[in-house]
Amino acid sequence: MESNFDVASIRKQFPILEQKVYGQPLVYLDNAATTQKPRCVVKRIEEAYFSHNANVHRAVHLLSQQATEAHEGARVVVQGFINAAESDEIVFTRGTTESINLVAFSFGEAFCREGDEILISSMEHHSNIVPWQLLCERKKMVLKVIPINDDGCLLLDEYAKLLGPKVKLLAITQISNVLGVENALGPIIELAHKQGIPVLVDGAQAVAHRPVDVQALDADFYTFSSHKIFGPTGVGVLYAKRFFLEKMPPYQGGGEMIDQVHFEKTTYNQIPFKFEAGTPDFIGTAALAEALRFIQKIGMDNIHAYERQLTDYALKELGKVEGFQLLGNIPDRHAIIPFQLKGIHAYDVGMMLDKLGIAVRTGHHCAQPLLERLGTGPCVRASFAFYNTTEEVYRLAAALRRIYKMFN
Amino acid sequence: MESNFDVASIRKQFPILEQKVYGQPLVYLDNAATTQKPRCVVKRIEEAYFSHNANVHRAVHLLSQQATEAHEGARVVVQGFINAAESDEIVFTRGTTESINLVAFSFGEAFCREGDEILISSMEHHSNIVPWQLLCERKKMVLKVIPINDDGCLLLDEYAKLLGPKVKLLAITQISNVLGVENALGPIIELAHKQGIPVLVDGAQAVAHRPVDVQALDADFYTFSSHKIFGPTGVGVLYAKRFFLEKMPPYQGGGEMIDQVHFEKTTYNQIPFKFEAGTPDFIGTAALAEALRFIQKIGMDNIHAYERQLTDYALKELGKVEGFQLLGNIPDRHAIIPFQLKGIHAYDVGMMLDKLGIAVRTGHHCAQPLLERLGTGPCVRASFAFYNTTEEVYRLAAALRRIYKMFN
Amino acid sequence: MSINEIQDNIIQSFDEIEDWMDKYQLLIDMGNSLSPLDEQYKKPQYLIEGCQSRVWISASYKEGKVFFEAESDTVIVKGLVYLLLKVFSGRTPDEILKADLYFIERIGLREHLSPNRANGFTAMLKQIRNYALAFKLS
Amino acid sequence: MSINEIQDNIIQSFDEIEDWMDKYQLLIDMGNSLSPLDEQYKKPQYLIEGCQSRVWISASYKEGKVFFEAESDTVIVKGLVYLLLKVFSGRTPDEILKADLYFIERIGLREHLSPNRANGFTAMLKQIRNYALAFKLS
Ligand SMILES: Cc1ncc(COP(=O)(O)O)c(C=O)c1O
Ligand SMILES: Cc1ncc(COP(=O)(O)O)c(C=O)c1O
Repeated sequence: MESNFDVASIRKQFPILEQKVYGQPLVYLDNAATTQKPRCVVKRIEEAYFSHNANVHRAVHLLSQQATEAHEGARVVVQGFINAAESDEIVFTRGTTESINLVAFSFGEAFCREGDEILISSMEHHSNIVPWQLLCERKKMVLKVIPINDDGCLLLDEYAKLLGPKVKLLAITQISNVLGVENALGPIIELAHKQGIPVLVDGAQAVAHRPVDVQALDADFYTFSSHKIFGPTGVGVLYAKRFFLEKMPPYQGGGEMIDQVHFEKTTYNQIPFKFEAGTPDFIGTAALAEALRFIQKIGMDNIHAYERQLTDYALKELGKVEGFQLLGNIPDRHAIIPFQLKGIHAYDVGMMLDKLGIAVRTGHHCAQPLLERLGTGPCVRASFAFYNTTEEVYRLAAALRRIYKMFN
Repeated sequence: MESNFDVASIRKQFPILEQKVYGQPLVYLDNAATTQKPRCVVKRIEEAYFSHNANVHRAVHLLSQQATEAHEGARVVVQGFINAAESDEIVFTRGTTESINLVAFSFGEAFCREGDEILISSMEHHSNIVPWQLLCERKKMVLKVIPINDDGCLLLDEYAKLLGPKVKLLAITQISNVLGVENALGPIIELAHKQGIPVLVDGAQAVAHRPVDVQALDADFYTFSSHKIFGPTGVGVLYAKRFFLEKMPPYQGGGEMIDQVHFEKTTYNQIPFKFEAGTPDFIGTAALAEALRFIQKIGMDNIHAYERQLTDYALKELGKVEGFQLLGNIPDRHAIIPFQLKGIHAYDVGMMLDKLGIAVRTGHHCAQPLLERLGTGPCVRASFAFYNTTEEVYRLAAALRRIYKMFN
Repeated sequence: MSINEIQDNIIQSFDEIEDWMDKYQLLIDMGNSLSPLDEQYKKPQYLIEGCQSRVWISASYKEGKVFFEAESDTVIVKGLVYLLLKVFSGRTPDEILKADLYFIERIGLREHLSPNRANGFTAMLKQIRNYALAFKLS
Repeated sequence: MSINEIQDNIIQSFDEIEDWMDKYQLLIDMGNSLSPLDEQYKKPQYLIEGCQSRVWISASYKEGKVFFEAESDTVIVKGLVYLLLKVFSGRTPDEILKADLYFIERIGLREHLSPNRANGFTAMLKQIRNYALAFKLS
C-alpha cells in the first residue's frame, strides 16, 4: 500500500522510533498528543544555537541579524504553509492554547460586551472551551454550544438556529482530537459570515494531516501548535486577518510589542509585533520552519493519502478484535481511533499496551464535555502520524487481543 | 586574574564563541540581551527529543512518564536554584515578560480595583512597565514611579513617601538592564512589607550574575528568563509565594490547568498547574534545568567574583579610551557597561564594532523612560557573561579607539 | 509478620517473574481477587479521584489496629490496592506512620508513584497515613 | 548617466576596497560630505523614525524631475542617504518607479535592508517611491 511514499526511509529520519520500551520496539501511537521530530529539526536547533544565537530585532550585529532573518523567515514559511495573504498576519505564540487565549482576550476587549454570545461546539478541546468561559465570566457574556448527534457529528441545523446578532464569534475545531471527525468548515464558515460573525478555527489536529488554506477556508482566525506538527515544543501560531489584528488591542505588554514607551503614554508596534511581547522563541520558530519544509518536501497530499489508507486498514484490523468498541460513527476519520475494550477500563488497556511497547493515550483527552455527551467515560485513543506503519497497526491489534484475554 | 576559574576551559563548552564575524573572531558582548548555550544544554535538547519526547502528565506510557519526570524534575531544579520553599511555587512561562503579564493580570483580578496604585521604578525594562500600564488602564488604576537621581540610583526616601494604603504592589528590577546597578532590595522589600505591600522582583538581569535566594529576599514574586541564563529560548519562570498563587485566578484557560470541565462550570487544577494552560515546553524546561546544573557546577559565587573582576578591569581599560563616556555613576556594576563615544551616534559605534567582530547592543535597550530621564539618548551597551575574557575587553577598547578616529 | 517481612514476601513473588506481562498478570489477578467495597463506602467522602481512575478507601479502628477496605474502578489499581492493604491493614497507627514503603519501587511499579500517574494511587497512600494519624490522635 | 550606470559606478568604487573597515570608512566619508538638510525640513512630516536612527527627507519636482534632499542623525545612514540621492535625485518619476535597486546588495550593505535594521532606511526607500508616484499623478 505504500506506493509513492516510502515509510521505511521516512522512519529513518525519526531516531526515537528505534527506541525500545520494556524490551519491545516502540510503537508510538500518541501522535495527537505530540509528534516526534525528524533529525533535521533537532539539527536546525543545534545549528541555530551554535552559529547564530542572538536576540532578534533592533540589534546592529551580525548574529542578531542572522537570528532575525531566521525568525522572520519562519514567519514567511508559516504563511506559505497555510497560505495566508501576508506574513504580517502570522503571530507566534506558545501554542494553540495561548493563541486562543490571546484571541479570547483581545477580541473580547475590542468586540464584545455584556450579554454577547460566543459559540463553540460540543467536541472542543478544553483549550477551545475554557478561554471562552473565562471571557464570558469576565464580560458577563454567554457561551453557547452547538450540539452533536450520537454518532459524534455536528448538528448543522441546530448550528444555524444558534446564529444571531448576539453571537460575536464562532470558535470551532477543524478536526476533533477524540473522534478524528472533520467538521464541514466550508458551509459552517459561510453561514457565520452571512451574518457577519467571524470564525476562529482550532487547527491543532488538522495541520499535520491535511493541507490547510486559510484563505480558501476564509477563516478569520486559525491556530495550531508546532509540537503537533513535528516541530519543537513551546511554539504556536495564530493566523488572523489583518483587519482583526489591527483592531484588537495588545494582549501582553513588554519589550518588542511597543513603539514608544513613556510613563504617561505608550504606543504599540505594528502587527504582528504588537502581539508578541517579550523575547520570542526565535530558535523554536526557526526549527518550526524546518519542520514545515520537511513535510512540504514529502507533500501534504501524500501524507494525507497515506494516513487515510493506514486509518482504514486500522479500522478493519481492529474491528476484528474481540471486545473492540469504536467510539462515534463517522464517515471519515483523520488518523485518530478512539475505542474501548469491552468491560476493561481504558486505563488498564493503556497500561498493558505500554508494557507491550505501544504508546496510546487514555482518559478524557482534554475533552470532558464530549465524552460526557457520548456517555462513554474514559476511552483509549490511538493516533497516527505518517511514520506509522501497517505492521504497527497489526501489533496494536495483536496486543489488544492479548489484553482482552488477560482481563477475561 | 582567572584563579579558581578556568575561563579557557569554560569557553570550550560554548561552540559559538569560536565563530568568526567579518573575518574577525567573535567577541560576544550582548549577554544582557541573550546568553550563549553550553554544549550540554543543546545535547540535552537532542537527547530529550530522541529518547523521551512525549506529551507530559496524565498519560500511561513510559515515554510520557519520562518526559514528565524531566519536566517536573526541572521544577525542582529551579526551586533549588532560587531557593524557593516548594516546587509548587515555580510556574513555567514563556519568559520574564509573560511572567510579569501573568501577575499583572491575575494579581490585578484578585487584589486590585479602581483607584488603587501600582508602584514601579524609573529604571524598569519595558516588560516591567507596559503590563502595569495595561492593568492600570483596564482597571482605572494609577501607575506611580519611584524616581532616580542623576547618577542612576533609586531615591529611597522618595520611595518611602510613595508607599501607602492605595499601593497594591511594588514591581521592581533587581539589576537594571541598562546601568547594571543593583537595587537595595533588602530594605526596599522590608519597607513595603511593613505596609503589607507585596513585591515583584524582575530578576531577568540578576540570575546569571549573582546567587539568588527568594526566601532570604522575601520576594513575593520573582521572574526570570531561561534564555538569559544559558538555557533555551521560549521558557521563563515565575516564582510566587503559595499564598498568592492560591488566591489568584487563572490567567489562561485550556488543557493542563483544569480539574473538571463542564459547559456549566469548570474547576481548576492545583498550583502550579492552574497557571500553566496548554502543553508546556517540556523540552525547554528540561534544557533549562541542564543549564542551571551547569552553572551550579561552576558555582554562582565563582561566577560573581570573576565577573566583578572583569567588569572592574573593563571600566579601567575603557576609561582610558578617548571620547569614552560612561553612563550613570554607580558604586558597583553587574557585568553591564553602558556608554557613548563622544560625538558619535551609538548606532554608528555599534555598526563599526560589528565590523570588527564585536557584538554589542545599541539604542534604548527597552528602557526608554530611563534614557529619557538620564537625558542621554541612545547608548551603547557592552554586557558580559562569565565566558568573556580580559582579552575581549582589550579588543573592545582597541576597537573603540579605532572607531573614534574614523569619525573624527 | 512485620510490615517489612510482608513487603519482602511481595518482592519475592514478583522477583520470580521475569516477563513484564506476567508481572502485570499477577497484579491483575490480585486486583480481581480484591473483595468489593461495601456500597455504603462508594461515596464522595471516601473517594480519591485521580485523573484517570478512582479509588475509594474506608478505615476502621479496632483494638489499636487500623483496618482498611478499598476499591478502584480499574483492575490494575485494584491490584495495587490489594498489595497495599496486605501491607497496611491490621497494623497499629505507629507501624503505619513509621513504615518505609519500598516494595512498590522494588517490584518495578515505581511508575505508579510518579507525578505522571494521576491514578489516585499516591493520594491513596497519603490518605492511609492520614487515617492512621487521625486514629492515633483520637 | 542612467540609474544603472550610476549604480555600477558605486559598485566599482566599493569593489576596489577589500577591507570592511575601509568600505565603511568610505561610507562615513560620504556621510560626512552630505550637505545638511535645511532646518525647515527637520520637522515631523519629513521624519522617518527608525528604532535607532532618524531620517528626514524632502522632495521637490522641477521640469519633470524629482529632486531629493535628506539627512540622518547617524553618519552611516547619512552615507547610505548620500548614495541613494546620487542614484535617485534628478530622475523622472518613471525612472524612479521602474528602477531596480541592486547596488546596496552588491556592495555588501544588504544588512541595512534586513528586517533587523530599524534604521529607517527601508522606510526611506519606500518614501522615495511614494514621492515619485505622487509627483507622477499630480
Ligand atoms: C530587566 C529585564 N526585564 C525583563 C526583560 C524581558 O525578558 P524577556 O524578553 O526574556 O521576556 C529583560 C530582557 O530583555 C530585562 O533585561
Ligand atoms: C483540538 C486541539 N485543540 C487545542 C489543543 C491544545 O494544544 P496545545 O496544548 O499545544 O496548546 C490540542 C492539543 O492537545 C488539540 O488537540
